[in-house]
Amino acid sequence: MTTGAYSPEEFLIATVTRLLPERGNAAIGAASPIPGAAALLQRELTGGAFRVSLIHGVTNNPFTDGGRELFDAAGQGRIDVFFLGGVQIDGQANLNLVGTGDYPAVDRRFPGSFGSAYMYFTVPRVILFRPEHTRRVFVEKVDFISAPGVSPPDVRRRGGPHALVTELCIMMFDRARARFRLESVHPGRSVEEVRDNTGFDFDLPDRVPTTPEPEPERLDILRARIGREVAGTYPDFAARVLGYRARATG
Amino acid sequence: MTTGAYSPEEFLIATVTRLLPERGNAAIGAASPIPGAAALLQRELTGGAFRVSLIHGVTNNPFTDGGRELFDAAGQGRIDVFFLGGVQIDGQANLNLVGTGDYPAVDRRFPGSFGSAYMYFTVPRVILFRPEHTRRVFVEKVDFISAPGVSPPDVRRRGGPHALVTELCIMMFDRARARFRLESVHPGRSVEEVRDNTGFDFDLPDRVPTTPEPEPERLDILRARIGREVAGTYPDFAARVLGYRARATG
Amino acid sequence: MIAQTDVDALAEQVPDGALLALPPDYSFVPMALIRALIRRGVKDLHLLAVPISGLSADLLIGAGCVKTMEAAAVTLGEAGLAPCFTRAVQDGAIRMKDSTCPAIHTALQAAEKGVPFMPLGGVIGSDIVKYRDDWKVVDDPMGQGGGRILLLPAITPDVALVHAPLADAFGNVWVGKRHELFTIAHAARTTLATYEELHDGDLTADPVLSAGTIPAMYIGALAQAREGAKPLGLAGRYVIDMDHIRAYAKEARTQEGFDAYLKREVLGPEAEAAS
Amino acid sequence: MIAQTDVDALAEQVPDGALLALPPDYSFVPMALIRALIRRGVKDLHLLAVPISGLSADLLIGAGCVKTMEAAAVTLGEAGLAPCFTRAVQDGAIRMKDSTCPAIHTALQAAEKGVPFMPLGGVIGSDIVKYRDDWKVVDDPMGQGGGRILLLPAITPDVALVHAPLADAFGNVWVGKRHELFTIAHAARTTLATYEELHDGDLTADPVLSAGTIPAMYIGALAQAREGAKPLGLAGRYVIDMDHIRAYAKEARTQEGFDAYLKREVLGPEAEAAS
Repeated sequence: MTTGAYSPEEFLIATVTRLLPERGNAAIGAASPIPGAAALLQRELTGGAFRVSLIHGVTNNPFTDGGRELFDAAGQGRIDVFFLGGVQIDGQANLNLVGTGDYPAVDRRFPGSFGSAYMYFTVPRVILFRPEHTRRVFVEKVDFISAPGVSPPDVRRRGGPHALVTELCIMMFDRARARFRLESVHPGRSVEEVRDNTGFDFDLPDRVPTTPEPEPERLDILRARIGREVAGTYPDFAARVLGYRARATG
Repeated sequence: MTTGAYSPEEFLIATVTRLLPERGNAAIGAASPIPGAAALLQRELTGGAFRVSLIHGVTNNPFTDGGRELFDAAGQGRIDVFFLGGVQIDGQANLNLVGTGDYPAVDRRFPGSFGSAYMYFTVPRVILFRPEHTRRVFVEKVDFISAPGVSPPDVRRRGGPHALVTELCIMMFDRARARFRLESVHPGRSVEEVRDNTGFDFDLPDRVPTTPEPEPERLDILRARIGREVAGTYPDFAARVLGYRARATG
Repeated sequence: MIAQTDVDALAEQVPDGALLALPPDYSFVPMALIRALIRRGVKDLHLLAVPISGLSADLLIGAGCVKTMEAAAVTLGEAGLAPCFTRAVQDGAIRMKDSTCPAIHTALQAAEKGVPFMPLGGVIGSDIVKYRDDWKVVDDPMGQGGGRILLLPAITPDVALVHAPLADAFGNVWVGKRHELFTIAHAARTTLATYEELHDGDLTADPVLSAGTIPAMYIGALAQAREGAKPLGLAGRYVIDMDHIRAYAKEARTQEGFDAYLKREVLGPEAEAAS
Repeated sequence: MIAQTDVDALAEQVPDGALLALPPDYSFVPMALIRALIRRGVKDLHLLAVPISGLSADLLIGAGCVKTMEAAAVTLGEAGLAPCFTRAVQDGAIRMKDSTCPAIHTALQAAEKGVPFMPLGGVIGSDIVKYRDDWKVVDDPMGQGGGRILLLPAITPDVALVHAPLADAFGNVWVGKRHELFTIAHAARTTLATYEELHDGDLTADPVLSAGTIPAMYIGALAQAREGAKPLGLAGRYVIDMDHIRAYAKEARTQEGFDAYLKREVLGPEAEAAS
């Protein structure tokens, strides 16, 4: 299931990689194989200057001080990049990971807020990754704010939303204005398609570029080297998307 | 240098042991070999119901979470017995471990307060151990309060001074009245000697008993089994007082 | 020395109504003990996930043992939503106290230090705070103009549960780098532990193993339970049985399906005979 | 990967005026690095003992490198008072910020969590509080009538120093159960480490050693220094040289004696030749 010479997942990995800095520390949660692969690819591309921790990973997991160490490290300012998603995301970049309907008597309950309410405040570059681009996800106003997109000045905050990557487009978030701006539309997608499927208002430049296709050399590195790195943490993903099959380990 | 069939140190060890409960956890600091030996003897006498941690010990040191674990455990209410001393101790059981003279320009500087300002609040039974019984030590009012003997009701406090053991006597501390009471005078010592060498006022019962001499069976256990236990932490003491010589370890 | 017992006797030591702390699914969950708790018919538990939970909480909830649940999330991970948790919250059968990962770690650290509260950055503006009347947002109490900050009350679990690769005859328990289990054990009034293998010697005296050892001071009772984390994994010993978890996620989508799973996998033939 | 260098180059990375955190004498003190710091002529240091110190602080004070000292105690233990520390405080040559052990641990934990302060029980009524205008006693900020409580501002050392038994090529550092070194490394802006032996492999990936490993994320630079804690001990490797410490305690009772010790033991013949 490839579009041209790459799969949709490979396209998203390459797209996310371009949003990452040349150095610093990224932390990746358990359920984020595409961001995880993107971060590991960036590590390869930067010769290790960009460092990656898979926080529940069997490999590439440097944490040794229990579950709080990631959050402590973020509080210390040592985590530069983190990824979040949401059941709902609204135009102020508020995230809902808890449920839809009136809380606490929600109609549909989801797992919960995880560390979002904290990481969103402490990590300078949070990338929102939510492939499903529909009005069910991108709403005018979330039903429950797990983590707010912006904060008043009397709340200490060094971190927050940087960009949003979906199956249709990239949006950048302007914290001062508390609004998204459409940055680029993926190949074969249109601005109208983005508008029709987004429940919130966003800034639209006069000319919206097309998101670049994956660079062939990046695809080569991705396919040759990243499967092995993610297999310990995301075995299904490594096999299905990156064609990597690890031997069984005990 | 023995008085009768036991040394002064053995007498003090046996005396301190009688002030210990039948069960619970004792923690012993680095510079406290007599209390350490007393606690280890009590462990033997109670068949292990009374537990002992030598906090800087090579052996008998169960702590695995760094320097804060002792204090955290005390805060949790898991430490039942602790020993403190002082450069000066006054009649309200205030302890000075910092120096004499006007702080901060002290005349004589001592190492510092260590954890006294915390352990005194959190450990129910703190035993003050200060062999030198002189007016230089036992003063009307300490020059610097490292740790206060009593606290007002709006300060949470579960712990505090229980008893004072010196080369002359045992005093018990009454927290409600914030005063010491002479409990017993050691064999060969007198109430007058205690009064002459104490710079603070204390309660004096009509009849002051003599501190019992060490029970022979306790001396046997002490000599037979405790030297080995303390040797890792107090090698000089184990050799000098308890006649135990460990082989050199690397 | 600490009494060694069996898993069912250990389960007897968890009183009804206890505030029970559970490790996350990736960190040494005593599943055999969880199953024993369900067999013993424990009731009205207040569960605390540290800071998230999955199969263990879902089984206890599905079996009707739980009154309230505090967690940053409850999920079966790659296998999807935790079915009994999701159903119970949607039906109002349990009360959910939503939290966020570092808030749970912090509240346990407060209990570990014996202080009544501890501050945490961030979180303000999250609706989590709105629904937690035990949490408090205050102006910088240091008076430094540092802005508002969240204060979290200490959480002192009545009982913490853990499954460890190793334990010794003195009651020490080795959990390696899973340091959140140290925090849980320090914070809880007592910790009940199952373990795979008995270590010959004193774990706290071993120069290497001591770094990953919870001392006996915190452990209330111990029982050996080989493969005691299954179907979850135990790092370095066995991996999670994802087929089992996926099948569970599917079967437990209805209460009837869950009941069938419970009868087959938890209550077992001997339990049936006894009932 | 982290640059491997030598001890003197490591000492260059400690700027004058730095807030420098030192482990206690029983916990992996990088004495070779301390001596290199003195040779480099570091100035105006603010020392933080975690939570007490001995020989390392005393040498730096005696050599005139120190402006302020924060500690719960400074002592040579069984060898008696720390002579340079005692003299410097009595003469007013350094400013002493008296503290108490758990206050230092707590202030570092606040920095570790990135919060501006942390509460601590007890201590109120101690004269320590009276002389610490950075500390604050407040009424229970939770509004629960819990009484007064002490709040301590976070301490973020500029540099932490540690000597470890093992390090690896990735910059990970193994310190076993000396968990205060984790806290120091987390709290400090950067940590400079010396080590005895290079471990072949990734310490964070080792199922047993990882429990005692500080990850490279916290380590600024590394240098091998065999017997780098001597004359202090390194648990499991070599014991403290008490004869050396006792002789030092005696010799350094006068500044002249200390200067002779410094010339002989620290500055060394090659340093003399260079000066």
